Amino acid sequence: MSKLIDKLFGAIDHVTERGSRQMAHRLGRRTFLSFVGKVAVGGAIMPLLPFDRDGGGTARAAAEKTDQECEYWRYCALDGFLCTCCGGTINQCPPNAQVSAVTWVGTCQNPGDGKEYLISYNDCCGVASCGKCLCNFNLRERPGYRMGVHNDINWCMANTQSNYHCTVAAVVGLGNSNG
Amino acid sequence: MSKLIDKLFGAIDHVTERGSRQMAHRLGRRTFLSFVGKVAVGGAIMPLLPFDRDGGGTARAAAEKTDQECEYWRYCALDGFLCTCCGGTINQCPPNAQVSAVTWVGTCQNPGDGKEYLISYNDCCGVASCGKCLCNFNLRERPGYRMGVHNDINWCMANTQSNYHCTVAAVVGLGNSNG
Amino acid sequence: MRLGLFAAAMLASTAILPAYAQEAAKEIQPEEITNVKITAGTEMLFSMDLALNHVVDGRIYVMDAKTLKPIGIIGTGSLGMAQFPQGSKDIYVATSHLSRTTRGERSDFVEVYSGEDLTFKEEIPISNNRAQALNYRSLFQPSAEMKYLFVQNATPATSVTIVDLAAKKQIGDIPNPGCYGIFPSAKTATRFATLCGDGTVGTIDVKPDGTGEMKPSEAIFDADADAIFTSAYRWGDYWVFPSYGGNIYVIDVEGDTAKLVDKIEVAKGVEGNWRPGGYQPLTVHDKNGIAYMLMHSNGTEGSHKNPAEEIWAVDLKAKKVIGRSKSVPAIGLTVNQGDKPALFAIDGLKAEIVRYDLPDAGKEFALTPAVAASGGDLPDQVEVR
Amino acid sequence: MRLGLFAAAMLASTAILPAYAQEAAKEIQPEEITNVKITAGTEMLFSMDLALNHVVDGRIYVMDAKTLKPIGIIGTGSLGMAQFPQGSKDIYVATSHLSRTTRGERSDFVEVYSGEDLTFKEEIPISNNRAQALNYRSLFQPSAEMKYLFVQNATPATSVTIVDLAAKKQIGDIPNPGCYGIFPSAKTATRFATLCGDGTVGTIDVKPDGTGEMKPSEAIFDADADAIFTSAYRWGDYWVFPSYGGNIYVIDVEGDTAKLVDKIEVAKGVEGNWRPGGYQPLTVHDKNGIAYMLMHSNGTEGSHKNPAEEIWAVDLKAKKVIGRSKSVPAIGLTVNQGDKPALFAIDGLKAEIVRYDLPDAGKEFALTPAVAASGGDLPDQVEVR
Repeated sequence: MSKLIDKLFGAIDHVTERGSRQMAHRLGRRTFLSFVGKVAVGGAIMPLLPFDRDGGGTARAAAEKTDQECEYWRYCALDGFLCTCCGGTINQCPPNAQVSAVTWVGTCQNPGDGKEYLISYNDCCGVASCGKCLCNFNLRERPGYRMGVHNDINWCMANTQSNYHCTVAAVVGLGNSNG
Repeated sequence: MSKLIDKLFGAIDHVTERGSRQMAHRLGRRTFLSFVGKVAVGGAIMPLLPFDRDGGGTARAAAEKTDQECEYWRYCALDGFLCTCCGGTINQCPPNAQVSAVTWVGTCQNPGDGKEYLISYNDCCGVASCGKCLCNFNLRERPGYRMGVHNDINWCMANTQSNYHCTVAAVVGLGNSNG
Repeated sequence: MRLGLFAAAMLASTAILPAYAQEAAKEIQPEEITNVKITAGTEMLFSMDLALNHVVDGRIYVMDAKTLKPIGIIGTGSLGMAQFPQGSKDIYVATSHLSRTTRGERSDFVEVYSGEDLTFKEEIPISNNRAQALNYRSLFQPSAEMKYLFVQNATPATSVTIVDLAAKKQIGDIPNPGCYGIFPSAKTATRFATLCGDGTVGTIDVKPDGTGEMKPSEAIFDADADAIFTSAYRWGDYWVFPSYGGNIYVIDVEGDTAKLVDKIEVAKGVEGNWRPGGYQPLTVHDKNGIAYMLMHSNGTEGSHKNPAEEIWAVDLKAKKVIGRSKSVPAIGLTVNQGDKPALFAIDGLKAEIVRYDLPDAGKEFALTPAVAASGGDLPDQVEVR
Repeated sequence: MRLGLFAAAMLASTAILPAYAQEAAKEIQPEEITNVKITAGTEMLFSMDLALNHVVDGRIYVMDAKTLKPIGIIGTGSLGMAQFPQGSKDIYVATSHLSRTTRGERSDFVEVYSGEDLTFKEEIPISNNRAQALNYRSLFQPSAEMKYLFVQNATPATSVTIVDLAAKKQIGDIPNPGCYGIFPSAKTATRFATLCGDGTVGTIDVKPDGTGEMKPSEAIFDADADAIFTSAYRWGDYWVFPSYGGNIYVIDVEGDTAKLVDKIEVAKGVEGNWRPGGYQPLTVHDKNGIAYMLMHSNGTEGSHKNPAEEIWAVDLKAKKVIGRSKSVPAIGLTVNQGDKPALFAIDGLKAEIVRYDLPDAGKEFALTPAVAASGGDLPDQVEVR
């Protein structure tokens, strides 16, 4: 875990420079990490996520949507081009696009198991905008004063290559929207 | 006339640098000017062109096309966005776009009087591409080895602000295509 | 004539031009190629096009506000913001350029364009941390008296760049952590407010050295239950905000800390669960004190960017809806401030700007569709001056 | 996981994230976010998109040649040219970038991208005079043995930039006045030919110091009566050109001066006045010696960019048309060079790439439509490797 944190902090210090370093300082390193720690390293040995990644099987039967369609369940708070239409996959950027260093999140219900999952929407960066499969869903999305759930901004902002290309939607935890 | 030529040569030397200066030198200044002189300064006091600039009146009645349509007679060798759809007119660039320093030409028949006219297609330069009224006609157009009648290249190439915005179509002489 | 026929001239003798073109010159007065001049006093409509498919090449489409005929284009780079301050003749753009178009080094600037002929005038370098966001009017604002320009930053840590317009340089970068959007004071050139995720509104006074501290207000809104949109309009000295839940918050930012002046429950008691939606869901005609809102029915959590079905007129003094009208599926709305007011809406599906004429002051609310024109690939803000 | 949740993490404690999200972390293995790896040996299709509506933001859409499923995008700046040399693993782009996206200083480069993962590798500065043109394959060509890259310039005076690939720098700029297009020798790394407006073909031998003189051939074509297209393909050591009038010119550029090897009158005697048209109207399957041509009927002066109605197969050895087939309205065409040849056409109206499977060698000509996919906004060149 400390290696992960070092990597995270190293990268943050590097890419977002003054702003985020100040912020981390202001909030305190412990507070800063409390959330990431839980999500990133919780239950590290679970072998598989409880749903089909390509939207097939149970999940797809229920949702009837593939991950190249805006209505696919993971996209409940995604605003952007689906990387699945741009040479990427649901959680992989196209070959030459940088994974964004920072993200916004959504909490979406998987119709396959009825559970809610925390979704990290990473932009893929540094390549001309993909232009395919533009989607816009905004469940629990808020303006920039709730930056972590705001989707009207370029989340490649902290990358050395800052141009927006497309967006992936990775499951990073179980969610609980309380309704 | 010498003032015009000075202006022309000054600009050429400035904007196209080595290439065109060498070319002018190679061809000889007199040869270089023989064509421009005739077109630019011939019959300097004729008050009006023999057709309506907006495509109205006789010309329009015959052609049934306005200068915001690709089929308007002056556009017989134009490949690009009509400036008439971008805030310009048939022979005026939009307010903030530079007139191109160099041009290609076409010879188009005006259905209003049945005569052929030499058309200078000037690109307007230095502003994001207009994107409206894309037209593509190629009467007597030839590849780049006949550069003066080639339309698949950015004719803002010799301007300090080289981005392509849109294209005007000015009558600069009577034409004779020999059919 | 300008330099028109250079190419033809230069190349005529080398078989590059066909013989017939070399013979072409006859006794005729060639047309001069010049630039269109914009008639002084033309009311202009500005459609800000995000151009997301080519996000490095955003632009402002400038049109005649009366006819929506095109006047010209101003390029705004990568996710640039624009401001058209009333009373100014200039247009301000805060944007980013990459050294190799879609890759390479990022450089941020405030750029100044002439509102008289749309030409580029100058650029002021700013730090490379501005929020590269959709076009929200609150992310780039001038201070009172045009002393400063304020640029919202996000790295994602938030701060505000202060540009001194007289000195033409950045003088500060003041953190507004947990907060977003800039709402300048109408009277105090050094003061602006910002919306915060805890429901407070922060007030920042810029010191001469470009520093400043944020002073929170009392809690004014609830970001979970009734989040405020960050696209707001002025009504006199107040700022007017719509909320996700269908309310209007009137906020006074003139004092040391911000104060809620009024909360108007616009949609309360109306059948159909109507809510505001879009990127610029409310505008205010300052003189008449009427807010116009983009409203959609069957509103739910997450519907806050849905296009409008109706436009509602709300009398801010009487605190009530004074009219409703069908609308194109609009996602942005502005109103001109003259005596013959007109609304300009962004049709989010057709990517068009639509002009609706409004009745004269005192007459009953009604919308008269006038003209429509392309607003670009993906317009997300509309302004008029 | 990478750095995924930084924003959420950073902002969770300041009321920027709602409470439910802070509670969300549970016992679950988060998905890692990585990059797709391209399977080694994948045959790739490259659609070059002029993107004229956003001309600074041209791109290459890279697809799997078999399925036309997207692999990725390479940005090509303002009117950039690209080359995918057979046998090389790299992709070369010659392009221009402006310092302020659509305005400011112009800088030209040869850029090198990896054909294995499409990432940017390096850039070589070149002089700012390259032809900013539609995508024509003859405007940017590698020499034999990949010793040089040749870039066609136009100011509008024409010259050719010589880039030394080992030294990674420009070593010369050789005038080819009145001429245009680059057709390298297959055997001599220092030699290339160029088409001239007087109907000759010039041959230039690049000296070690980057200079060279152009030696004209005898007159080979008539630019008025039967102009040659500048988009040509190789057939063995020859270059094969279509002409406006419906002929194929086979030209040998290996010698000191170029020579016409053959002129095949493809459309002669065929009813309907068929002519080639488009931006890339002919391609050659090298091994089979078959040229495929985009043909339209009722050809006239000025119809040379018209989209195709049919694709014709021409046996270059037998000098005759061996088949005709209906086509999408294509403006560009290429063929892969393997034993299972397929044609890839640009549908100029739908802006799509269409794959047609070809019969095995020796079988009768027929086109089997296989798949189609978007080729961008305005694709004007298609290549396969």
